Amino acid sequence: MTIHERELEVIEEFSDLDEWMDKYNYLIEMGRDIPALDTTCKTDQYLIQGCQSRVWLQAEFQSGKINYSADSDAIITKGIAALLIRVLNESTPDEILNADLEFIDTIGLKEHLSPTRSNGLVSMLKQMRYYALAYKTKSSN
Amino acid sequence: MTIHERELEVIEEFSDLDEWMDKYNYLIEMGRDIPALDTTCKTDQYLIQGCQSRVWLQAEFQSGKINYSADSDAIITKGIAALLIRVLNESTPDEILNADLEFIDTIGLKEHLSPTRSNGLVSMLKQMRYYALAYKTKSSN
Amino acid sequence: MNDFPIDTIREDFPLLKAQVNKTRLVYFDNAATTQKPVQVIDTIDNLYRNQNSSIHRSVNYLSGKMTEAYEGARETVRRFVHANNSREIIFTAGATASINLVATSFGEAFIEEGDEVLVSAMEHHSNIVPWQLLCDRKKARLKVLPVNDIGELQMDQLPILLTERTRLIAVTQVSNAMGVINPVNEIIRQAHEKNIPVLIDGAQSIQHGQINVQEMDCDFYVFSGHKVYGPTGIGVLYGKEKWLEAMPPYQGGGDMIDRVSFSGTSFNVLPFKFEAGTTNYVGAIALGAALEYIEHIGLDHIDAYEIALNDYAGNALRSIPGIRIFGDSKMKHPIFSFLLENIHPYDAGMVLDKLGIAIRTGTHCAMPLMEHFGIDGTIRASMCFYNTKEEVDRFVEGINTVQEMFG
Amino acid sequence: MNDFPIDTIREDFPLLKAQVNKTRLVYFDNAATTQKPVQVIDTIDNLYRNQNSSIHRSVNYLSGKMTEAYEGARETVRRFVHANNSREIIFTAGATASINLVATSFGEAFIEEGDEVLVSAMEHHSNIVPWQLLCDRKKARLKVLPVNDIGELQMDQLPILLTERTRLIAVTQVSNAMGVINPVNEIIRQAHEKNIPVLIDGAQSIQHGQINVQEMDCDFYVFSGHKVYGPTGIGVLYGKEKWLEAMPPYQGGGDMIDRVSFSGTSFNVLPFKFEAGTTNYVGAIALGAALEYIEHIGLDHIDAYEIALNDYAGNALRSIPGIRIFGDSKMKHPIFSFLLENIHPYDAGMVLDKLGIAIRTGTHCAMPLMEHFGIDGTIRASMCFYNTKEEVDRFVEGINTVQEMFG
Ligand SMILES: Cc1ncc(COP(=O)(O)O)c(C=O)c1O
Ligand SMILES: Cc1ncc(COP(=O)(O)O)c(C=O)c1O
Repeated sequence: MTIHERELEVIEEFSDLDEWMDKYNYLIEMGRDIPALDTTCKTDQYLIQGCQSRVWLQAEFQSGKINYSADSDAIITKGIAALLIRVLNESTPDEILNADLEFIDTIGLKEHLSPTRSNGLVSMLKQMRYYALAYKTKSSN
Repeated sequence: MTIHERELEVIEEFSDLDEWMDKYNYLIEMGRDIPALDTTCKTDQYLIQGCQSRVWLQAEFQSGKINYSADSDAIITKGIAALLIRVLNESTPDEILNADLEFIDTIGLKEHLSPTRSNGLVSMLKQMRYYALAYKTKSSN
Repeated sequence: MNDFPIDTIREDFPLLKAQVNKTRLVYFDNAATTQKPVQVIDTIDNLYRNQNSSIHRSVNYLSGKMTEAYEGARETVRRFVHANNSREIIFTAGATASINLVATSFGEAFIEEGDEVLVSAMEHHSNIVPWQLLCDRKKARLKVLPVNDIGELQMDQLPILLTERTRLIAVTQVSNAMGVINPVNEIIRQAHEKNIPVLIDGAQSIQHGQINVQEMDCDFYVFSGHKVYGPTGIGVLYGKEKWLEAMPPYQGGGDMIDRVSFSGTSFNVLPFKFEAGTTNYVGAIALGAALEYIEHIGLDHIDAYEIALNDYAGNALRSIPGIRIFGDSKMKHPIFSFLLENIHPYDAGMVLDKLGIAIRTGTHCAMPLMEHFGIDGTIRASMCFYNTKEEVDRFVEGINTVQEMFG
Repeated sequence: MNDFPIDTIREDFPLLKAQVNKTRLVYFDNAATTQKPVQVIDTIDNLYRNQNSSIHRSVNYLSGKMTEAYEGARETVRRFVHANNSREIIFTAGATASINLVATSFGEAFIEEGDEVLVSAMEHHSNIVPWQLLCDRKKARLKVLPVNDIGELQMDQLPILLTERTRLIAVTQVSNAMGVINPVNEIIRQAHEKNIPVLIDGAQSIQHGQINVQEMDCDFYVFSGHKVYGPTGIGVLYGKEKWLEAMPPYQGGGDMIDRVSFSGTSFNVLPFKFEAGTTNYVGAIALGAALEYIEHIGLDHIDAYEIALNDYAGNALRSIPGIRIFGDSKMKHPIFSFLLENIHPYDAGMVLDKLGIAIRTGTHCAMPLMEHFGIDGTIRASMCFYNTKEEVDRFVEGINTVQEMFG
């Protein structure tokens, strides 16, 4: 599946969730489902600035593809991270850098995470793109 | 004439002046009528703080009575000083300290000199009372 | 609690009718900022529509009116805090600006290398960082009065911490993070025995009852307008005249001078010496209107109502399973900081927000206090006299929902 | 001048309809403070009624909205002054506060004993006294660029005054006392050749046309909200990022920190590093509304209209017998400072006030400039784009009356 196809999948799943409560519950489940980061990885090096809860994000590069893993002490934040990871994982740096990620607007994630909070979302995305850029530069050297 | 009688006189004179223009012209004339202070007296010692134009005030004490003289570089201010002098001159310190000077409100002097300006009026009066107090203390020693 | 005209009062605050996420807002973030009664909002509106003119220096009619209103507001503040005279009332941009003024100006005059400034462990960052910056500049030492397990000052440590090098104590009257009320009278008494002046951070006490700076005998008292139902951008520094006279000016500019020339400048008298530039005169007058508004309701009534609300909310919260309340002291205002077992405050805050309940999560600008408790932050609900038992009930229900969602 | 929709514009400013002493007010004190359009007044009203909540730190919906609006206002300011990025835009309490921030913080980092700061002889006290206080603290020297007979800077003196000890030039773009426009581009060019940064006091330029800090290449630019049709208690400091990064924090408090602990505190990134405590967020958003309002009218239109008004008023005034105009330069905005032969400005001001004409008399916070001209003060009439030729006519009539009364 491409990033775009996974986006469509997420949009599809969210379309059934009318109430904010359902959306939150969905995020909570997503957050519970992804594996916790090893405590040794929860270091300042992986900490993302600009979130109201602590978020750690890691990325691995194998066979030309990136795999992210993330954790947060707040479960909704972790759910958001999980969602981003689900859409972006197993992609090449270029695919990640070129993705427009319209699903974020479509499913109303930003709107449901009021501005100060969506900063966290924005910071996570930014960090994910940084990783992609770093690996792209690295692999083209 | 007592202070009170002179107040009534001033009130009487003002009662003919309906327009602010007439009142101002009256003050301008009063200002022109009193003798200018000698330049040697226009020193910081006699300068009154808190007026928007410079006002110098002097007082002499003779035979138990106070005589003020004043000058200002603004003619309306000088007129106000002249009015106060006219009412208060030739009085004992006690008479001055006990005067309630209702004429100021009655003729609408304060109202016609908006608040920042009436500060000048207030400062002049304060300084006149200071003199009276000083001479009273002196003469009772 | 029953004779308090709460319905009429709530009518005065337009924002209390706001809808968030299709439900009526419950505004429990009053320690951050308070809502404004129409009396304040209309004052601002009216000033800009009918009276706006720069104060103090103009000859014109409007300017005179505005000056009168501004100086009238100063007198209102003086009366409200019971200062001796209005020269002791300085308008600033807020509590933070007031504290910085004292830290810089008092610091300049009275703090030397090796001297000590004492703050408490529960201070707001605004009552810590200015002193840290001062101590850095002057090579002075910042000392800390610790708090105990329930968030009260460890008063037995005070006599030990007051040394002959202590030059100032800066302490809050009420903790913004927990609502705990400090025994400031006792602190001031002990300090004055050793001739040490005391600055009281009144940012969280001004809105909850009578303030009498003369009885308290504090040397400085600061607060923000926006936390006492007034506008943003305005605050107050009360200082005893003897200190303010002895302190050098803080900021330079228009209005704070007597004469300016390149060969030397002399400064204006109090309070103007500390009010450089065009002041926030509209803000000051609107703050005056806010204080008059709560005087009109009655400070004693407000206090009584808030005590009842504090008891009610405290009991309700304490009965929630898995809750841990910080600063559960007997002496407090209705500000509650707590954690729910296994639930991150941020998760709780997001859900409560969706339920229309505005609270705050995080460190509440009191990181050292959080460090003391060994935590990252709390959920804080802060109430005032326009809040109701019904709102507390909705809040408790909200917490139940949170617990169900994350349980 | 004729296609400018002056009638519609005047409708936007409620105060222009005020009556003073039973006549329609002529407001010619715009250099002191400007009037506010309903767009600004309503913004404030709406924020307090429907949206008020503390910014940046809360999780709740209103707070998020308010934060967005506040940061949106910062972006509006950035666009308006054409700054490179919004980290370079700091909200302060006003121009005076902005200058004091730079004097203290830049001064702390970059001014040492024996260094020099250059200001001009026509500066407002707010752009003199902070530098005097700094120079006193640091044993540095304040040098003065003189003005000529018609109130223009003596630019030929500039190269002589710029020495290797000059660390900063602080100069106004437009004289508040005379309206004279200074050749700031040329000053900045010469300064930068010698690597000297320049602070531009924009308190009197921001309201009169396009400002482009990048083209101008100034290092700092300051202004006040209340002089550009915005509210009191808010101002702006623009600073090049490289300077702001290198400068230590000014005031300490909430929001300007990253982490606070008693063992050491780290500071927040720009612009927050310089915004301690709860900012005047309502003021900032209303300032944004003011800037949007004049953008909407069109800065070029405003400029063209004001040039025409300046010409009209200049001609009318120059034809008055016995008038002496100070700063009668060709490069100026419609601010007029003058004296009438044998008439004290204060007397003139009092009579003009009674005629419903609000002007200012005195030194206009520019005593050194008055000293230069050897006078005590002037009568100042300062106009802006909502003033009209008819008002100028009434003003000239008023001066005739004054001359008759005191002639
Ligand atoms: C040129 C100039 N600089 C600085 C200021 C100070 O502005 P504010 O008083 O709003 O801080 C003014 C206004 O009074 C001014 O005209
Ligand atoms: C106890 C305390 N002190 C100081 C402050 C700072 O007030 P402001 O941010 O209004 O300057 C606050 C509010 O945030 C506070 O709660």
